[in-house]
Amino acid sequence: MARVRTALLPPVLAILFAAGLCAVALVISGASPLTALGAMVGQVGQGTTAVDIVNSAAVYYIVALAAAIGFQMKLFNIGIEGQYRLAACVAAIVGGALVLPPVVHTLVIILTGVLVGAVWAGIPALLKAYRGVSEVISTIMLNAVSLGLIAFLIRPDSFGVLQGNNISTAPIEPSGQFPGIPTGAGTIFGMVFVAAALGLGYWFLLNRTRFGFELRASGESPTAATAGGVNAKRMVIIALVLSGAVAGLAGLPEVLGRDFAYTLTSPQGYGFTGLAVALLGRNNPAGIAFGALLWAFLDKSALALDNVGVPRDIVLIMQGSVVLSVVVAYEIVRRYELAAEQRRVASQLRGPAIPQKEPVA
Amino acid sequence: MTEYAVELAGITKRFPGVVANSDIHLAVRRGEVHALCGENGAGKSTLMKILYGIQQPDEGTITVDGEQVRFRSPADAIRAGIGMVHQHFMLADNLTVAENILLGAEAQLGIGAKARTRITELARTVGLDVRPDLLVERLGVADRQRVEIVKVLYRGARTIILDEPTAVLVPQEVDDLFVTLRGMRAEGFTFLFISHKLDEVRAIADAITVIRRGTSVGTADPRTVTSRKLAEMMVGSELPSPQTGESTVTDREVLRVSGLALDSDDGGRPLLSDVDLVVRAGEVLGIAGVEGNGQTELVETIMGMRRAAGGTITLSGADITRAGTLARREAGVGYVPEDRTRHGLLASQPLWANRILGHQSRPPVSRGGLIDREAARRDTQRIIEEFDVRTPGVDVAAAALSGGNQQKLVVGRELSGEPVLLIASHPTRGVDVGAQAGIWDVLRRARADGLAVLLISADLDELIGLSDTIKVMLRGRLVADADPATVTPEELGAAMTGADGAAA
Amino acid sequence: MSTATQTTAKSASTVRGRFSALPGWARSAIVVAIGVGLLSVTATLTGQIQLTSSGTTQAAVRLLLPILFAALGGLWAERAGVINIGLEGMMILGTWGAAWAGYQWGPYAAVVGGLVFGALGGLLHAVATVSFGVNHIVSGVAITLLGMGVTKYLSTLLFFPVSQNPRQSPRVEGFETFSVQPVADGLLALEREQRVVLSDVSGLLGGLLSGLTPLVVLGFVLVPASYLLLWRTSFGLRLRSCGENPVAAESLGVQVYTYKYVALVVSGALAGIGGAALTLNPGQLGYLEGQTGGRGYIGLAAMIFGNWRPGGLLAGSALFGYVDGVQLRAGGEAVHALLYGASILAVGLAVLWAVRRRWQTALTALLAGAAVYAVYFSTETVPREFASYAPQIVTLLVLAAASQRLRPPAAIGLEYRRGEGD
Amino acid sequence: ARDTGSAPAAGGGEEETCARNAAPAAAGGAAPSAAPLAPNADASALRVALAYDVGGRGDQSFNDSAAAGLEQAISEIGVVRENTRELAAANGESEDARATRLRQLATDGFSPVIAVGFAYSEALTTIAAEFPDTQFAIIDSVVDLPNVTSLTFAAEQGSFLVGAAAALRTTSCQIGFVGGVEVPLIQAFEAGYVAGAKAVAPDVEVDVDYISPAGDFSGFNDPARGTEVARGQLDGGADVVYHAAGGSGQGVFEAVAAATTPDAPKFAIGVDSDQYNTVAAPVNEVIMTSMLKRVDVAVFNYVNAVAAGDLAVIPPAFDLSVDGVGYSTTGGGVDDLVTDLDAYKAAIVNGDITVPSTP
Ligand SMILES: Nc1ncnc2c1ncn2[C@@H]1O[C@H](COP(=O)(O)OP(=O)(O)OP(=O)(O)O)[C@@H](O)[C@H]1O
Ligand SMILES: Nc1ncnc2c1ncn2[C@@H]1O[C@H](COP(=O)(O)OP(=O)(O)OP(=O)(O)O)[C@@H](O)[C@H]1O
Ligand SMILES: [Mg+2]
Ligand SMILES: [Mg+2]
Repeated sequence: MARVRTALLPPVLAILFAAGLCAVALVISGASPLTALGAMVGQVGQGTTAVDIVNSAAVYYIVALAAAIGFQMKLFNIGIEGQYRLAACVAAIVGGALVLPPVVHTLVIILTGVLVGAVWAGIPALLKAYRGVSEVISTIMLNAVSLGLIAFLIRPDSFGVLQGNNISTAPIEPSGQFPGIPTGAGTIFGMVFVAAALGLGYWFLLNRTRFGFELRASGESPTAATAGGVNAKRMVIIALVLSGAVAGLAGLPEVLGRDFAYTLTSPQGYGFTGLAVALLGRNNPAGIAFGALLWAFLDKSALALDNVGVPRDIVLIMQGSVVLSVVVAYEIVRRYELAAEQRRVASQLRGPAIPQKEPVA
Repeated sequence: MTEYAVELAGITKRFPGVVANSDIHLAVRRGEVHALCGENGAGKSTLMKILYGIQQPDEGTITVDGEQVRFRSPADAIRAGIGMVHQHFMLADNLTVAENILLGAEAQLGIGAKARTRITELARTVGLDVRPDLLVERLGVADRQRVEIVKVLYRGARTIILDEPTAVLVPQEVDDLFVTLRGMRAEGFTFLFISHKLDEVRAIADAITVIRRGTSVGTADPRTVTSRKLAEMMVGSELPSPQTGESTVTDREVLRVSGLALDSDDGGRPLLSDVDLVVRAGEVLGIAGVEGNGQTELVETIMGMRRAAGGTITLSGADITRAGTLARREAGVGYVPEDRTRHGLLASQPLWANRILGHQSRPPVSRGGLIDREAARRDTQRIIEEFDVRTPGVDVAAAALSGGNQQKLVVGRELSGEPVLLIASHPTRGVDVGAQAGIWDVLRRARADGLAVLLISADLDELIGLSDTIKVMLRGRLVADADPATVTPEELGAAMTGADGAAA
Repeated sequence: MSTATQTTAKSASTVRGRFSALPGWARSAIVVAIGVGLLSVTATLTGQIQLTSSGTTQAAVRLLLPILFAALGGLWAERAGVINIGLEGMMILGTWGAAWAGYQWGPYAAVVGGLVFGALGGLLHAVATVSFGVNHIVSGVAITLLGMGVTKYLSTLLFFPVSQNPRQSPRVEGFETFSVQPVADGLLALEREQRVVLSDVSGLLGGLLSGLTPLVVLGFVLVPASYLLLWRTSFGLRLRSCGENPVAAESLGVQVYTYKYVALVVSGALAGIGGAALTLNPGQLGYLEGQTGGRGYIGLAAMIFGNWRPGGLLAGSALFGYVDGVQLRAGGEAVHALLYGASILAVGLAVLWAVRRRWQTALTALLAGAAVYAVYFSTETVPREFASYAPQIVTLLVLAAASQRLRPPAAIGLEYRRGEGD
Repeated sequence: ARDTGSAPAAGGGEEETCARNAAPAAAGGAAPSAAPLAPNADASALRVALAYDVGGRGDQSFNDSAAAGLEQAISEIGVVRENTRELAAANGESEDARATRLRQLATDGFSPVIAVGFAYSEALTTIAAEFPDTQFAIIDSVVDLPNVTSLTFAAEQGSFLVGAAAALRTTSCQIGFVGGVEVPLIQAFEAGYVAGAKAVAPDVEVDVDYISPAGDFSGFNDPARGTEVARGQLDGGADVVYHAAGGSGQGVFEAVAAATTPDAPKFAIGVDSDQYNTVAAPVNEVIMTSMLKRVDVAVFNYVNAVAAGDLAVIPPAFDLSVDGVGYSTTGGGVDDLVTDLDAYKAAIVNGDITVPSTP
């Protein structure tokens, strides 16, 4: 019970705080926060917005899981952006070039994405493990390089196809597409379920397997993990590569469920969203799911703000302040809990002052 | 002028769950060395931190030179002429000696040539002989200690707190330090001196205050009091001592290290060279050495945390030189690291998760790559009962346990899974007397059951008391053997510094 | 428990000898001289005159300026022990503040405006990381998000009525440029004479001495100034001690929180000036949404590249700005010529290491040089897609080759709380 | 001391004269002036919506041009301002956001809905099928559905004319082209420009540079880098620079303005709208002309055609013949070239010259 409270209280407080902040900003700019809120909530019922939220949340969920795998080891995979885009591009090229029986075709495309993401993340992984290059820098640089690589691959004289004024990869035949679930208002990507399964897999991996234990141990204390027989270099490489592999999936829901090709106008910026959502969800699969939905809701229903004349940018402020206030709230609660735990331990062992050599950091 | 340099009256300090100091009284005369004795966690350091302004007392008063003061920060204490050499060095490795000394005291002489001259002067009085622009990371322990003292002197402190300054020093270095202290006492400096080594206390102190469980229980006269009497005042009961009893050494070799060498990271002097040793079942092999002479590296190389540059390590006949740490653990090596918070525990994880660390590939806590949480919980419960770990349960975070209980948990874990070899590095460091006795007891029992133990300890009494054989380590080599039945701590100390000519 | 001292650094520099016995400025001078020589030779042999033209130098200066300010901002924060990945956000705030102040009161006000807005971002980072112990990266990411949101919001609110464009400010007035005369003209005249090597050297140097603005001067002055302030004053000593061992610093009466706050506010202010540098860029002269384009991150990278030192981060930003300038001005062919220069450099390093009897390293360098030369020889140009990202690729390669000698402040990124040391 | 001017052209040698072809002898001497596509209708009943691309109204580029078309419809054919709505895209947004935007407009009863920019083509294909009774239009792309009108432009033709103007104006026989992002849309500008320049002066050297490669849209939004590209071309000897770089174009103008001196003037060519009018003085003095892509003409005519109920008047591409593209004369920068340019225009219109749309 207390655990649920400490898990839920901070995000609720933080969202309220962030919403309050935005309300103030809105009032200053002369708009009514209530109108804005009403428009955003009302938007969910409009057209395919509800389905879009679910679909986008699935994408955000995947990128955030990728980020969270890194975070478990205190690795900051800023390169998710480049990894998912390159992976989606190459997977689309492979998918468009191949003719295979239905399920196999889809699987090959997905595996290609996973592989490309993993390989692209392997570069910073190796640089970190063997050359000590901070993954923050190398992934920032590689994000740029991946743009160039994509541009090169998608050139009409490489693998690109001119589509009017757009360039895209060759379209993927229906055999390679991932069937979705049509609803009255839009089609839910089939890969939404892949994302959910990934979440379960992530949870299982982290909490139930030896690998997950080693990953968390390395993140918590690299020195203790090493003494406990965890190979630090190997963990760095595996964690980053795994993160890249998951990131490699992030572009595919849209490629396999809607666009059936990778184009110049394929979306960008999920990498940064992934970091933010993972932070919001505190690397916990359920928390990330919640964060992804919140983020997707804010993104998608922001479209309604234009209709009521409220600056859409208020949503960015909301997102930024939510991330910050969530962690501050958790920090405050954590400090409180730690002190409470110390008190509890001490009072259960009543008697003389408990010798406690190490002050608890 | 009053007779007391410092008077603490009725000091009380509470931490969450702990009353570290309660109604402590302490009066220090000017120009004396005043020793503070008490077991681990008695509250000595806390009291000193209060005097130095790092922490604020909940109750009580501080009087310096007859004037009541309130220290809000160390800066206030420094201004009142109080300096402190901390139990753990407070040095920034990546700053130079001069920078470390000048930090916070730049206002006095600036940070230029004048300041340097003054540093060199002070360095001479404490026997520090290094260039002021050398990085501190290049200094040995004794020199670091001297830098700490110069730091205090530079600030013009007249009352100097020395919190366990001798813990990391060998007897010869302790003697050097005492020479310096006596000289300074003659010049009118006042010292507050903390040590667990009661002989030292009796040798240097003019007065002793004993603290037990957070309160001052009385004072003693070092000229008349015996170590045993002091210990009894501290503990409130009789002092246990490390004794092995009859030999259980067998002739079955468990660990053999031959020709082991380890290069340093920066291409300097090798960290280990030509190390040969054998540990047999039922034997405790003690390694003596001044900190920084390669014991840590030796242990970490045997554990596979560092890669040997040469030589072989065999465990029960199998060559494990190339094996990883986990493989070595699986082959039956237990490891009690010297720094449990850094190498032994996952502070924010529950106890049962800590039980898994190092055993993540073995039953009962793990099967086929999967973690068995229930089994881990059960086995943690077993350790708690068997090793008397005082905790409300297996689900609390490791950080919530006291140091001694943390250490017992680590020892219990490392003795799980039927190890054949236990590497114990300073197993009782920072552990209070009661827990200390418990750990000694555990080691003795395991040895009787045929466990081979490689013991590293800075506590020479512990080393002599527990070991069947002692080897002395100096500059990365094993330079001498000693028989624990006959050797004295002084002789051992001499060998450890190379003063006996062993390190030719 | 002092977590700070536990991070022992192992990467003490191994390359010693006469070179490292020289004072710092002399070493930098030698490195710069080698670089200039190398480029001059490359330009002469490949005929790519843009590699050493004064125009390229000036482009490099303009391109490196925002990065340099951001990197200096990173230096201040990280020397005080706080990772600052929020530089990008602070820079964004700076661009907006500079434009807002600039279009009302001119370029000097723009600098101040950028400074103030950036500093606000730094202050927020300080509140989050120092007072609330929030993970430094989390706070940085959040500040970047906030920076984007707040500037967009404010632009809609304040710029739109004037510029009719919610994404852009009205044009602001830039600084006049000036040159160091008569040296600059002399060098430029020499450059025009097209003499082998000589003209190249004078082109590179002449470019540095002309087309200056107060902001360029400020940037270059802040490098030695930061060095003097951080390494030669007691203030700097205290600030750095917070990044090396805050517990020790506190025990000596250093107000660690205060210093971290100061460092972060300065850090934000510098990043904000970096934003102002973009706003006042001669090609821009105003705020444009998204104009930072990740330069804050590049600045952070340049700072790490430069081993958390002012001279080093200048070198990192200069490398980035120079390669960017070259590729923007002269495209793939010039980048291709740089490959030639790289192979000469590799061979030179191989010889150097061979002299020092570091055979393995020498061989690696030689092989790398041969590989690069093979690529140079077998291709005509670098495709535009890759030439565009040459700065990033070069930075990555240099880091991969040299990063093991980097030495971050020991207590960086660690949470520190007052009175909890031991 | 102040800089006296720009760095000297590293190209060196004094102006070699550029051999120039004579302008084609046009049939009527002057270009046919396009008549309005259709007489003004009454559009007061229409609810018109515009879905802009990234940047939206105020981008001083083609979004603004589209807005101008709407303004014209409001003032000339009675569209009621309250019955219009304008929405803009965000950077890097996903397909579904674009679809939602269009759906919103269609659901709220707007018809026609005009999608500004090729990025909308996929989304529009979906939405137009969902709302068969709504009229849609898309700019810069072709969507083959009965209720969608494709408004495309022969940007290469307009670019041909400004290329010719550049070749006529240059004294160094070297001109430049700065593209924002190397996408097909912009490559058409390049192709026309180069062809126009070569038609005038076969020996003219054209520097072609792009700020960023395809997929990295930062090239449209980075004046700081745009200015360096232009400076590189100017320092290399070019004296006329044409940009098709969106927001980065500002950097090109600034570079040209900084390089120009009374005795060695340099010129810039704007794009999409008449940038002499939109760029702040004094920088706009260097803009000799702008290639006009009359999105406003297309939008206005389209709205007018919808009001009249006759979409057949909309040409397959807005080209020179309907004044859908062209060049501007504001500022008088090409007054002396108008005759020649009009001759080329006539030759293109009557098919004597075909302009390539890919480089
Ligand atoms: N795939 C998933 N999607 C959503 N929620 C999940 C998923 N897997 C697990 N969860 C939920 O996540 C939460 C965390 O699981 P659990 O309580 O086992 O974690 P734990 O081992 O205590 O680890 P931690 O301390 O990190 O929370 C639970 O509420 C669980 O129901
Ligand atoms: N910052 C703190 N927060 C919580 N508890 C603390 C803190 N500092 C000290 N304590 C607790 O106060 C008690 C006294 O600690 P102190 O460090 O003063 O002991 P000590 O006598 O110096 O022991 P040792 O001989 O091991 O150095 C211990 O139980 C310790 O755990
Ligand atoms: Mg103590
Ligand atoms: Mg060029």
